[in-house]
Amino acid sequence: MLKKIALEKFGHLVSAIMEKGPLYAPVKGGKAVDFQEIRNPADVTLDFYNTAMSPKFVFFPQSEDMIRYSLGKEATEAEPVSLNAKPSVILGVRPCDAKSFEIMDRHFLGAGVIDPYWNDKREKTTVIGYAFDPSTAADPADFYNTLGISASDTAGSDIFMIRTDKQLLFKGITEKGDRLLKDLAVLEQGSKTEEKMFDDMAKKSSELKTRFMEIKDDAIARKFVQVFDNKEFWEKATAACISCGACTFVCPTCYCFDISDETLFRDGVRKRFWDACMFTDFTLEASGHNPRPRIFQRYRQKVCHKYSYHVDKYGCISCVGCGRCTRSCPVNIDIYSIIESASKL
Amino acid sequence: MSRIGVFVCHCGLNIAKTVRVSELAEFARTLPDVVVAEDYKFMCSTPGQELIQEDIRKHNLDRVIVAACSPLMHERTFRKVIENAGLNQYLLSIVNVREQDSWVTEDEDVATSKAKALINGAVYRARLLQPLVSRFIDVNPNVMVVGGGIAGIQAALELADTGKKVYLVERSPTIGGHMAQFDKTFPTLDCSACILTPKMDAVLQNSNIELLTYCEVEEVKGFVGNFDIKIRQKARYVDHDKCNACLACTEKCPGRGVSEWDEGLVRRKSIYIPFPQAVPQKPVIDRESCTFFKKGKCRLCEKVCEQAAIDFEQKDTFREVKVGAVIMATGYDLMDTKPLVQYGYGKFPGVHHALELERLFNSAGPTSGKVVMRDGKTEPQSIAILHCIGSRDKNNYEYCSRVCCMYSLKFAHLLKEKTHGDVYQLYIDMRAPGKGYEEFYNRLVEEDVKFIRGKAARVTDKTDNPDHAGKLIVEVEDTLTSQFVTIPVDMVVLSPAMKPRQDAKDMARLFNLSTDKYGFFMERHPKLAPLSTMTDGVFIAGACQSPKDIPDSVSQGMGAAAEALTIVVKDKMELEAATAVVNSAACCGCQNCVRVCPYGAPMFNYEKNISEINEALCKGCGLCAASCPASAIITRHFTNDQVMAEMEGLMEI
Amino acid sequence: MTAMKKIEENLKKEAKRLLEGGEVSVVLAYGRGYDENHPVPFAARKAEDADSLVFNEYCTFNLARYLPKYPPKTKIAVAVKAADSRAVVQLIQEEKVRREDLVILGIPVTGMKDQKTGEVIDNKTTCNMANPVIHDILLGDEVHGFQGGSPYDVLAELEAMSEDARWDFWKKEFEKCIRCFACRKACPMCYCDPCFMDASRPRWADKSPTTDGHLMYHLTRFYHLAGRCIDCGECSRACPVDIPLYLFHKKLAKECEAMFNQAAGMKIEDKPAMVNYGNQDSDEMLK
Amino acid sequence: MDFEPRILGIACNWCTYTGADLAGTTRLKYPQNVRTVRVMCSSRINPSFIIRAFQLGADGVLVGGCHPGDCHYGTGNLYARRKLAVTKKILEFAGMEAKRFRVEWISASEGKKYAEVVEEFTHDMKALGPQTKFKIKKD
Repeated sequence: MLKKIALEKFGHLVSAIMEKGPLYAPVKGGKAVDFQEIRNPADVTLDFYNTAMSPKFVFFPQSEDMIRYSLGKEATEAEPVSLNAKPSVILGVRPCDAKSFEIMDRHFLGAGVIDPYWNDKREKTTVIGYAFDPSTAADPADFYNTLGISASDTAGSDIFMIRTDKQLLFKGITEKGDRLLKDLAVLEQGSKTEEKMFDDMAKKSSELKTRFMEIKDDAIARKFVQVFDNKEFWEKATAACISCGACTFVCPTCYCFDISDETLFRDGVRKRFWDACMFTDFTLEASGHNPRPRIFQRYRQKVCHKYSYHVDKYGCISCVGCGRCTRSCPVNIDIYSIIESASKL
Repeated sequence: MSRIGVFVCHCGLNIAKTVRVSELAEFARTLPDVVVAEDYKFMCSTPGQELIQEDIRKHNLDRVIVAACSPLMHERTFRKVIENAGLNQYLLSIVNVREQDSWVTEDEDVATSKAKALINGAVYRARLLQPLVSRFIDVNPNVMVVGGGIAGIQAALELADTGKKVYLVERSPTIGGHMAQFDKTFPTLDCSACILTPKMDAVLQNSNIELLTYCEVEEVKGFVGNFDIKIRQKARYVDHDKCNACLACTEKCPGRGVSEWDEGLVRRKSIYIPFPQAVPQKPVIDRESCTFFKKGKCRLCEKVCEQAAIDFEQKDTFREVKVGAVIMATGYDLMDTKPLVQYGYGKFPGVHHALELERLFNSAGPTSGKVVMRDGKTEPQSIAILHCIGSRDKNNYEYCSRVCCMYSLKFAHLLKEKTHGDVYQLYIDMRAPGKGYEEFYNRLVEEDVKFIRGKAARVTDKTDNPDHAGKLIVEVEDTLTSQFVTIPVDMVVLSPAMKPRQDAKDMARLFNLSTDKYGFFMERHPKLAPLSTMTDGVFIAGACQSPKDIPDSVSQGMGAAAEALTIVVKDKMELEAATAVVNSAACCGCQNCVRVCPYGAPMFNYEKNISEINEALCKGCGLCAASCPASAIITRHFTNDQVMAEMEGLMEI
Repeated sequence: MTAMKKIEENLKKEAKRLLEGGEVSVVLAYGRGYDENHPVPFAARKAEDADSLVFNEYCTFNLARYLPKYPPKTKIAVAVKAADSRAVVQLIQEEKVRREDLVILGIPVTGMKDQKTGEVIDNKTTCNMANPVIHDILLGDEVHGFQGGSPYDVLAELEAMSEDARWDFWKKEFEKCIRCFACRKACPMCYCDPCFMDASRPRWADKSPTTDGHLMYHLTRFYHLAGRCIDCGECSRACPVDIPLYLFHKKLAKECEAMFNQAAGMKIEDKPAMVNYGNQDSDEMLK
Repeated sequence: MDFEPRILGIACNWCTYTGADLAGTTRLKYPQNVRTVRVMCSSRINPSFIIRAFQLGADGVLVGGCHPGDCHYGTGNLYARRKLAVTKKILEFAGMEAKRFRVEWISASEGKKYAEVVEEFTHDMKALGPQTKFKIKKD
């Protein structure tokens, strides 16, 4: 199914989606563009390369309440937070990020235990992917091609959106996507010409080149097992690392979280919230022992987890080459370069 | 989960009058972790203490909260109570619902609701209290007494008699203090020298007392049980080890200095002993007036000294003294009355202050005991004694100097005895609250002394009345007759305020004492610990605490000796366990603690790259903890989480 | 040859000389990143490493940040621009490094550029000094006549605001925080590890990223940097969500200078201001 | 009902806390809006305590210590003065009303001053109204 809308009517579409439920879309705030829940349709922008933060927070918020409790005289009363996500839409997701949702599904839904928090939101959300603009060169940090993703990849999207000079074209990818397209009366039916235009644009877009190297999931997974003990390599590669959590927090496929009870006066909440394997205290044990006290050990963990352990456990690399970790690194450490040099060892 | 007991004291009606104590206990029972809450008339009484102890056992309590008077009052008492019931003494929290609640509040609702918040804070804090182990340190058995007046002398003698070594530090060349200047003492009129000089001599003879005259305290380090005190021995220019006290030097000396002992009424030699009965009987050279020091030649004293004891090259020397306790008996200064221009002191030769008159009475004084005017021969025909000069005076010292009424009466009596003049007493109120004091007053009333109730307004030499020419005119409102009166007299005697020593603030700083707004040393508690100070191991006696007469100063000297003895009599003493400790896993090695600690307790371990705290030196102030960016320093009993929890409880309701 | 290129050449030359001669065991400078605009901090340990050193207008990192991690007595050469040199001075004051262990390679330079925006970094976000306050070797010609402007000019707008408006400003900024802690990790003066924020007793702020916790974290960190911040701007450049932390740091630097008569990292002989007191201190400062 | 501010007091054991006790022994009457935490020295006060107090909903924070130079520990309050001065600047620049944080040196003999300061500060806090900026909002 192909639908279309004139660019100048984009605001109407946004309003129409918002009538159906919460909409997450890119908003310019300060220097960066980021996904936000939209309050005012005019806030949405489609003029951006990619967002600073990944859209994973829509399904996996940075902080999420699990249990609310209050300390009583005799016993503590506790109530699990009920799951009642509203049907939502996330619009403007770049192909690499859309792909990340599929990868995250393997962890949150496919590991034998279904994570109810992720599942609740994921099920009820329609993802509208958005092809990279073929007239803008790929950011030098990006390397999604390496992970087999093209700039107009529809994997992970329910609907895929392409912008032309005058209009926006929407193609239904999944049933969920088609349903939404049907429901949005503000959209017009696309003609054959437009279908061709969509395909042309998609093709043009897919010719956008990011950094690329040939990697195979299994081979790279084995490679990192081999490289694991090469301390000199890791120390050198991560010498500049300052051990902040920027790379993991912007990453669309990092899913580590911590759980903590936070009480004020007599009321409290048990929450889960993002954690980062780059933090010193990530593996700190109650005894005071820390199995990964050194920065290179933590960085190695991050890379090996994504490129080796995740392949072993879930059958795919847990990275989409979106380039955010490299872009947001305060000291310009580049995971692509590390993988490249590791694979040459 | 803690098991907390809350005990609310009525303190008779002191608390119960404004705080609804049973409501407070009821409230406490609703709080999580509180297993028992009770109120009782006097928690500090034996039955009150037993109530707490019984509940500890019955309810298996592991934390105790007592809502009562200030922790500064009874924290120690209740610590003992719970310790005797088997609980660590630091598992106690005191809630101050008296001094900082019931006594300062009129409204019952307000007082009760504040008390609830305070208790809630204490419960939050109590949950996090940790048992602490007290530290014991060796105690130095020696004592230092600072000040060689009658209070200090008495304290030194008492302590020396128990066999303890005493360092008696005196700033001037002799001990004796102000009492040595007096001729007679009220109300018995016995001779001051006769009762004081034997004591001075006893000090000299006592082998347990090391007399350090012409010395000053320079620096104080350490703490109760182990003070390290640096003493400056001011240069005497006379080697006292060689001097045989022949005093030939003082006869030959051509120099003339101001006699401190005679209140400047006469001059003394530049090499001198302050007065004939001075202890020690060995001279010092007053550099200011010495001809050699001024002009570069003379050295007469050196020539006559057979012992070759004169040493013009002598320098100030320093020594360190270790003691376990200190008694401060630094006395008082008489207020300088010159700034009170209305009384004309310093302008009219006929105006004297009290200590000058004392010297005139004294047979060893400048006039050999004759009361004469400053010309040295004229006997005054009329004398007015003006009370409360500078004391009981909002512009100067608000307090009553306590001894002036009595010595003014003594003056009147002696003046009657020694002159033929009329004597006037100008007083605001006659204060005679001591044994034999009122009787002494009654006796004086019958001695033809003229009492005028009123504070003198002015002393002047201006008069329209030719009969009064050449006289000093004292103007006063007689408040009994409401008449303005002018009294022509030859001599005016001012009874000025007794004030703290000029350098009392410096001394307070050295020994870490609090002072009141005038500069008198503060006692730990006005009733229950009048001789102790906020600094453990430092005690106070005599007029350095507030104006006092001789009997009170002597009693305090004795009392302070007993207090000091309670410390130095033991080999070891218990110290507060609330010290700081470094969590080595969190220390970032910034050394802020090392930089700020006033006691040098934290040390940097360069091998481990972390700080470590020597607990023996730590006083538990917590400065290091607040300076530690990594919050790696734990100040026991006032830990970050304890303080924050208490804040949370206080702000909850 | 441009000034930058000359600095790069000198850097390579000096690094090689120092490493070859064994004067130092490491040279902290800049190396090639994944492209020209993204150099990386680089620790050269062998003479041949010196060839891969670079210097250009994007070499913004304050390398003093890496000094405290070396074991005591390691001989280190460190390349520093003006603000970076102040960080070195401050670290020497705080005894985190010893002067005698350092060879300070001073870089006099202006016109450094922000990697994200390409804009010239000026007195808005840094102290904007041109010449290092301390050096052993200068890698370029001392800059003369450069008017960097007052580092505190940028504060005027916030200072003029009402308290309520200022609160609204900061509330909005702090709400952006994602607690990645890049600010503290990029900061040359934040060498605590663990940081107070990592403590579990007490938990100064919620471990989860609540706005209240952000407030506690940032305000406390500003306090910890008071009198120590040398205004290099690293925290703000490191922030992935662009919180203008430099504004708060600058404000406190300005106040501390006024109150304590001492700017951070200017003189080795100074004692860190917040663990000190002065005879001229008065209660005025509490007003 | 009139707004009754909740004020957190932090007082040093040796001077201000004792001074507050003295106000009690002399039966001075003053408003009861200040709830005091006793610490050994004003230098113990971690600036984060102040921030925390406001987060807990304190309408004002009153810190009391010995007069500079009279610290029981010699120099503690000289350091405290710098710490608290910077804390005040932080609060102000973050947008907290400057008046809500006050430091006073009150000696053990100044019971009257303690009562007066509490009276005045309570009055100021009443005029300012509830503190809502830092206060943690529970949903």
